[in-house]
Amino acid sequence: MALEQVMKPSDFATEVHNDWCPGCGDFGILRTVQMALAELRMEPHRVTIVSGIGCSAKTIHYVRTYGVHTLHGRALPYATGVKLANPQLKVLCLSGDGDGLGIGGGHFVNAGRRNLDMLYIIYDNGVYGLTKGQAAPTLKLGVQTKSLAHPNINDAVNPIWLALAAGATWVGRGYSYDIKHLVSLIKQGIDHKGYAFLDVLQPCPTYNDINTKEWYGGEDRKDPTSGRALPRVYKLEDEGFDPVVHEPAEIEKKATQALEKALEWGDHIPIGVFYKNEHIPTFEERIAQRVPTYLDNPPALQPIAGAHGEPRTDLTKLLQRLTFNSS
Amino acid sequence: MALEQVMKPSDFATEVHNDWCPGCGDFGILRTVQMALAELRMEPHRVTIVSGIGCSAKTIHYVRTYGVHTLHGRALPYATGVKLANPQLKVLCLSGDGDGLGIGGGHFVNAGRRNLDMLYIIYDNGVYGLTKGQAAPTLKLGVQTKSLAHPNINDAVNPIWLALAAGATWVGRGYSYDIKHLVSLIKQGIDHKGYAFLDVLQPCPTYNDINTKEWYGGEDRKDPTSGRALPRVYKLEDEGFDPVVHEPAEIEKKATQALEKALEWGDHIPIGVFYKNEHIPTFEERIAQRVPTYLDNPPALQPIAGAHGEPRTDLTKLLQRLTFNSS
Amino acid sequence: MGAATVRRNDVSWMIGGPQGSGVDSSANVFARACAAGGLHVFGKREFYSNIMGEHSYFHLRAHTNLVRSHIDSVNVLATFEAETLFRHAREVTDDGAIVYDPSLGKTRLSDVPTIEKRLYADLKTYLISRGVGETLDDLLAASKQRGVTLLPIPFKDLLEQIADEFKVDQLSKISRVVNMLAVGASFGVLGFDFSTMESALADVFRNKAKIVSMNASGARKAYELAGSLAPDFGYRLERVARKEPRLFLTGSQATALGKLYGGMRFQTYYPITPASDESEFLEENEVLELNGHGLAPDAADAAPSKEKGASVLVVQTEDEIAAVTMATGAALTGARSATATSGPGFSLMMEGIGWASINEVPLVITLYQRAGPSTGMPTRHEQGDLRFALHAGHGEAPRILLASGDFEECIRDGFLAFNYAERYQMPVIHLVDKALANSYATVGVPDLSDLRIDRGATAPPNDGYSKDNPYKRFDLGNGPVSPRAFLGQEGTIFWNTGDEHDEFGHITEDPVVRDAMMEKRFAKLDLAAREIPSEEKVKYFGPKGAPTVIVSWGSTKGALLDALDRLWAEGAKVGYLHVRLINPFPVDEVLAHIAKAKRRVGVEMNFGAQLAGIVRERTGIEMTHFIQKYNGRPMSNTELYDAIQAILRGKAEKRTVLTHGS
Amino acid sequence: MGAATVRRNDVSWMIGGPQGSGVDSSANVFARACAAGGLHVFGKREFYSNIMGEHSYFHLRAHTNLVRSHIDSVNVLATFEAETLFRHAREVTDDGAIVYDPSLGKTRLSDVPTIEKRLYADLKTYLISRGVGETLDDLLAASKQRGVTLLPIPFKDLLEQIADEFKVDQLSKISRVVNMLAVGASFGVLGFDFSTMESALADVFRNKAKIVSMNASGARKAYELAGSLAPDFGYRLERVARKEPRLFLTGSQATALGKLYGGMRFQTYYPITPASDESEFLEENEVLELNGHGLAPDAADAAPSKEKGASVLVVQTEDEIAAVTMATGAALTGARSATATSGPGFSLMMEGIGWASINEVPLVITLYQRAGPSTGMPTRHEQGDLRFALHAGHGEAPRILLASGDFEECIRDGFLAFNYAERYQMPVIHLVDKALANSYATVGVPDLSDLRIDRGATAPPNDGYSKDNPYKRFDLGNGPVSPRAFLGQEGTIFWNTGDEHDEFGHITEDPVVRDAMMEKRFAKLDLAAREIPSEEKVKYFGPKGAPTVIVSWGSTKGALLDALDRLWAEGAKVGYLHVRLINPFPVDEVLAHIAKAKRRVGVEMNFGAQLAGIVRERTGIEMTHFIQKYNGRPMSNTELYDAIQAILRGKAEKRTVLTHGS
Ligand SMILES: Cc1ncc(C[n+]2csc(CCOP(=O)(O)OP(=O)(O)O)c2C)c(N)n1
Ligand SMILES: Cc1ncc(C[n+]2csc(CCOP(=O)(O)OP(=O)(O)O)c2C)c(N)n1
Ligand code: SF4
Ligand code: SF4
Ligand SMILES: [Mg+2]
Ligand SMILES: [Mg+2]
Repeated sequence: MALEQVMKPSDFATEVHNDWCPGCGDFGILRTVQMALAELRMEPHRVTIVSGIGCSAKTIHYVRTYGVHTLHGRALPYATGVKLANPQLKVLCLSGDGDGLGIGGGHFVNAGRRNLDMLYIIYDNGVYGLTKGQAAPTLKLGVQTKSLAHPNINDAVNPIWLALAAGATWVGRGYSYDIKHLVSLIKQGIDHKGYAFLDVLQPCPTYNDINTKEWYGGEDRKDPTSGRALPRVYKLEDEGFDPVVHEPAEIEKKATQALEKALEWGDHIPIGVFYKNEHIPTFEERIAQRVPTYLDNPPALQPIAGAHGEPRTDLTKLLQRLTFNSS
Repeated sequence: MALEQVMKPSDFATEVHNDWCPGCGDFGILRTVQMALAELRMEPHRVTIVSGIGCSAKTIHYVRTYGVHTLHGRALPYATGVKLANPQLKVLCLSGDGDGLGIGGGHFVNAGRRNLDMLYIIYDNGVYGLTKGQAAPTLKLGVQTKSLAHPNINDAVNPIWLALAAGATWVGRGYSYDIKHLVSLIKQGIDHKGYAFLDVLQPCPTYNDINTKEWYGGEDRKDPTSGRALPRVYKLEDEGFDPVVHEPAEIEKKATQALEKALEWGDHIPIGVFYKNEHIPTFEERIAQRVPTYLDNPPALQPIAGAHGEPRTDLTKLLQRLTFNSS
Repeated sequence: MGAATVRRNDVSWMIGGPQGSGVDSSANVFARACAAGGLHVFGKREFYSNIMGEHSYFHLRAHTNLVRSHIDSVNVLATFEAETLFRHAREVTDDGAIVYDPSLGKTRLSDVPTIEKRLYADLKTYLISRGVGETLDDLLAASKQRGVTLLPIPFKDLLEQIADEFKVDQLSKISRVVNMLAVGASFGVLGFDFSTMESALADVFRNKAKIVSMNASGARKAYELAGSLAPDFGYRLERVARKEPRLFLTGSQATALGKLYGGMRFQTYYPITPASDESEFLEENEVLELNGHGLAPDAADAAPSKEKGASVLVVQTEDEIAAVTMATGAALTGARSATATSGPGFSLMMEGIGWASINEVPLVITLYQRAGPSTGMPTRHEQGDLRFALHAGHGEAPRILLASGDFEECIRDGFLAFNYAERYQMPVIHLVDKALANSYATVGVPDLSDLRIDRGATAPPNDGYSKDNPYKRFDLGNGPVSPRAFLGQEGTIFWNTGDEHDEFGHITEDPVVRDAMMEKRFAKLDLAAREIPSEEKVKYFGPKGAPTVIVSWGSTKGALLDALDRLWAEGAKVGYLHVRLINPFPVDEVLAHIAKAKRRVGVEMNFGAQLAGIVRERTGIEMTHFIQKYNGRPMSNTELYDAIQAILRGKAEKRTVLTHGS
Repeated sequence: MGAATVRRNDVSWMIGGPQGSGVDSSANVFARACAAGGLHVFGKREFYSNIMGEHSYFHLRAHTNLVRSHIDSVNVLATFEAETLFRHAREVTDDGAIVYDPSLGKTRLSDVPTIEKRLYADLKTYLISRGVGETLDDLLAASKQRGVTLLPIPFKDLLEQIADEFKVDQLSKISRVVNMLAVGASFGVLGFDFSTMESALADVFRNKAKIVSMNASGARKAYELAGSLAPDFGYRLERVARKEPRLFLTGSQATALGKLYGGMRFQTYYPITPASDESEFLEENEVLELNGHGLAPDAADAAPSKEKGASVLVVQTEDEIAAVTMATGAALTGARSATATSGPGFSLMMEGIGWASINEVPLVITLYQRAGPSTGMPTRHEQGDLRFALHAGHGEAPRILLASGDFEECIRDGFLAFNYAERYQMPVIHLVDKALANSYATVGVPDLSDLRIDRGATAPPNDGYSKDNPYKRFDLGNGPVSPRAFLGQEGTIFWNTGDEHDEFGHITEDPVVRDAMMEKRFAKLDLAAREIPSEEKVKYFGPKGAPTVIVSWGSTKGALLDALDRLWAEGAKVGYLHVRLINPFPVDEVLAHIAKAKRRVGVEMNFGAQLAGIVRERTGIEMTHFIQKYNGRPMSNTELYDAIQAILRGKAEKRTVLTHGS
């Protein structure tokens, strides 16, 4: 699928006017997706990006690959359908945090059970952006962004924790202003054999005045000596964290370690890869066990009609089983 | 709410014909619910039991309390509505594993964010009972019950893990054939201040011939010396496991310990209380912070009309804000 | 009764018993034996939304000629337990017979906990009116009194003999054999060829030799006993020599066959009664073969080698929202994709249907209607979702609606649905109802040789598109249908969105483009109305220009045709317009058949006379009479016969509500 | 222009600018100033489904008399940026004025990235046809050519003066003041009282004294400048003395008020445009007071003390499925409960609605229609969900459908919905459309003193029920309505299920009980049809027995009445039947008004003429003409006027599609 020739991020750009707010963290994600696709030398038409509904979901219109902007909360099942019908495509799936964890929570849980080979990215901004800043499922209890009439009455879900519980076999977190790091995560997520989940911390300057770029960057807490901001975000790899399940026996240990990291927040927010396990068969592999020709000849690529529209499906055997012959 | 007089489980029985299959694990759950309510001396009319759809959901027709048999996957939001509108009621919510974790997965995740004071029980039988034995979300990957044409192609979700990730503040597991233990769990769950989740291992002799009573009881693995069956199910409390978060600082530790236990399966299946945390305010408490009269005068109990139907809501102030007076 | 009055090969047979006790296989053996004997059968199943213990029964007609529906009465009622007798003994004709277990004679009505209060009271009244007590013996005595032949079969004794013969230590291990005893006894009293039953047994319990011989041995004993008890019984079943092969199948299977033949390669489902039967059948047959049946000989070369393999991927999803959206995602790749569901699941698909329609995705939804509303009566019958399907989803988006009335239509519509979906690039909702889906019957092997796959306009990869002449998925330039491209194709990158969009599929709120897109989408529906041949839209039966015309749709077709055959034979001038294409509504075809009729009778298995409402909305013509049924039981041809006759005689109210069925 | 031709207090004003730049507060200040000055205003908002940057505009009419709709043309267009000019300059009347920033003159059409391709091409053609280039200066020159007064306001200079005056270091910090400069200039050229604008500013920026004075200072400068530039401008706004108080509100607020007044105590929602406005308004006003306005004096004693407190609990749910089911759960406890949503959310509520109906739960759903299908155009207008709401949910279950046409109807229907829901124990779907919900206007304070709360039949706790005479939630004994009990009440334990059920609420599949329950449920709808007074069902305007009758529903009412006022003044014989109760359909009332009309005109803001379809289905009468609009913009009274006139003159096609609006 990878091309010989060098690709540029701009090869993945469209001419559609981008209407996100100035300073929105979404720009960083868009750019990193384009960079990652270019660096992986993907052929644009071999890639399909599926999104839900929200500011985040508009991303697909800005990327020159097949783009499917779907329904609120349903990005995952649409993406699953695309991938299952043609497993030869690279499929990326994008959601807002409301889209993926609120209304889409059920699909989130059940996608983990499949381990389909695709990358799912959640734009984690703590709010429902496109509907004007209501609390999203990742906003912490008691927090009151400027868009809220009252402090948030719901507790937050922890996307990393939930993804692990659901069964994602690669779990990461990025930060939309750390472009280089995020590109690397997206590439790893795409390359992972199985279902990869990436939570991206994405400031929404318009509605979320709590989890801002400045806050993640620690601009409110300067080192007393150097005067330099002490970022809240830190990289797991910088601490020598090893997320990889090297052998199946390690699964429990690695999962528990990932969970411990997932609980960190506040002044110490880990980004990077929390967990990676390639010992679980992908859904495609599981299907191929039942239908050996599945991967070469998946639903999308099977011929169904002859030159004049003659149906090619041969029902003879099936009909025989249901037929009573002359007696 | 508790009564002075002694109650019997039969005080919570109806005359409705029970049409579960002989030997179904559901009978144990029905009995224990009735026993727990009796032991807690609940007034039947103060209790509302809400269920989804499935064999499990029929339970409410066999219990003499208010019973609301709802839609597939929606038991939790119905129950939430009941409880929020009248927090003075005791609300129990029941689901099958397909109901609660498959189609209802999104509500499962989001109910945890509220920490409403109620008990949610999942009948965990690994199959969609009422639709004839398809794989439910708790059935393990590759397992083939007698009702399946092929081995299960989906991985299982771990209900305990998911409940913790979602934010349940009390998480337990029972076994439908250990009546005494299960009664105690149900009582604890009801008494817990906050959202309690109880996973009940419930053999379905009709469709699930893998996770049977015999299997849980370990009848296939007899102690070579004594010849006695070595049950797969064991009690956490027997191992001195302490699930209680005694102080907020312990939350992480207790959660992680619960997760480790949640990962056990196979020949060593823990039942009992995995986690209990009463340091998180309930949803009712959070509302009462905004609306101090909420608990005494909740939506269901407020008078809205005078003796002749005169509306009692006084809009004067609100209208004043919207009015331009003579100029 | 003398041999002269014997009725040959026209029998209404019923077997009943608790769910999960094996009644289904006994009905299966009975039906297959009849079918193997050259007879035609039509069988209907009735059961509770329950797994074990509640009453279920199978009502089967066997006939020399094609049978398409059930009748109200029963000629032979067979059972090994009490409840079936309490429920159905009254349905047995005076000249009929009852196969039963005499040891249950003392069972009292009140001993049967699963009988509803209402029915209990009703039965009580009946027993009192017959002057008898409330035991089974009382009930049977009342039956005997009116001429019914009683066939006591000592089930337990026979079981013991079999246990002995086959050295089985516990009777409980072979308890299911009672079912075949009941079948054996039935065939015995009907005088049917026993060896044919034996091969049906072998068929049903394939690879289980011991089970086959135990059952056969028991059945033979019951067969002989029953035969000896009533040698002159007035009904006979005999083998019929028949040249042409016949299919024996259910409506679900018929629909699945049509879809497979139509090239479906992807189906999603979430378990639900009665839709999951189809998906499970597909799952069992997921590996497919190419070519053969129905394939034009000259195309054989073009076909890929068999080794490449073909298959249909059937995915059980987490809910019906995932089912409809996943199937839509799959359809975008070019795979013919569908989902199958019933009412509650369909209710969850509204947004998905709207998205597919605005994005012009060819998606097929097979909607197996059951009795609603809400959970309703999941295992019972209704045609209640017509209006809902027609208006499914918020806003205005076109879709095609097809409704099948018999097995052949199930096959053809299952096939055509994909053609329409791809040619007009919109969702097609294929309505089947439970009465059709769960019935099983023999039918002639339909001739499908006219069926051709039509994939509509497609844009092949790299079809001359360039930067200056980019591919436009929603091209407004050339008529309402824009050539479709598939995800993954080179040179045809496009975008989709549920928002209103421009020609590329990008969001727009431009009012002018909006109007153009709305008009484009609905123009496809007009096109479909013009292009779909009249024969696929409606079918008219009976004398042309009849003064009375029945208008109906769906599974009532079988009962109507069976009833009308009798009425026509009696000289009745009544026509029947069967509507198969509901949307786009065939205004002209319908008008042509009903505009001049003096009496117009809407026949529907629902409360609201939904099709009649659509007819009036679209043609202005109101039905003069309605025959409706909404008790969850399908219409029998006998009650339809009565109701139509009453209308013809001018003795009917405007609305006749049918209420038969138990 | 001489003073003689000056038009007083009849102005169509528009302000535009990018979303999020403060245009909304400027429109708010303009409207409030007018309202405070005794004028009536009607304002409509148009914006993209976008948070920042896309074009938005506010179109406002100010008049001495009540105004209920917008017109197509603009008398004063105000803006500080280029896009608004490109988009709207052509809408300005020849005698109108444009407030603009002269420094933008060199901006080219192609510099504005947010202008759609289609519009770009269209504007290009226009500019070419006027023989000018593609800069703003060109466009303005073209405007001036046809008489438009140009009011260049040096926004930047004025901002700098304010920065100086208020010692603000960066211009960017006060960039939003430009909005008030535009308003100030508008009032300047219109000669409106400046101090009234000042108090409106104080009103809008409550507690922000510095902002108020900066804006006021800037606005005064622009005011004076504009006034001096065109002292003889042909439109004037003047204060009007007015005795009666008026409400100034939006349709969402009106609906919320009706619901609160009706005793709603529980509302769920999931964020969605445009429905969430109502829920957010409720959230902000969750703490309520009891008694007072509208309360009969003699009931004061019975009222509980204020201290006990009252409140409405507004819950943001995880999705709309949870929203509808949670509200239903709450309704079972006796709390008057509702949910509010728009198309996509409503699509997810189908199962919940069916469950509420079969369980006879009084549930209110406020459905804010927006342009569909699918995501459609979330911030645009349509009346597209009528049929879907009517047939919502699989199977057949009754529901009541109400549609409001103006703010007073929003209030009354918001109130009545709960009465109907409780009296007939079924879901009530209250249809509002976005054009109504998002418009703001002054209206007289409606007289609500006739409104009474009717909770329908209820079963008080322990009301004589016993083991032998148990409470039956679905009692079949006494008419279709069975007294309701509430969860938690003593002595009235009941069960609910979505399955068909017996009188207690336990599952049944008994065909006889099934029929009885179906008939019971639908009999309630018949009862509602009989009991609901005609005045609440339809309202007829215009001369009785007019040969031409318009049939419409929902928000088109305002534009229709405004258009008809002109037509009536011209002597046109045309009537207008406004249908408010859609289900049960008021067959007799509709027939009475349209049966004899020669011309019947269906006016609807949708593609399918949905109400017209219902009218034909239920009465057999077809519309002779249709006026429809589906481009996402509401009907203006001017285009309606033209379309109706064409019909009256016999010059119209059967179907007129309106296309105005940008
Ligand atoms: C079924 C449905 N309900 C509600 C909406 C309205 N809606 C549009 S965007 C959105 C929220 C998006 O928030 P999030 O998913 O966090 O994405 P963000 O805008 O923050 O990127 C909602 C609720 C919808 N489109 N569909
Ligand atoms: C929306 C919807 N989809 C499907 C169904 C059909 N259905 C009824 S019961 C059931 C499965 C129940 O399985 P589970 O929740 O595990 O409960 P169990 O029967 O095992 O107790 C399903 C899918 C339904 N009622 N509603
Ligand atoms: S609202 Fe927030 S998330 Fe949406 S575009 Fe603006 S800044 Fe980004
Ligand atoms: S199918 Fe299984 S879960 Fe359902 S009643 Fe029977 S044994 Fe119990
Ligand atoms: Mg978000
Ligand atoms: Mg289950």
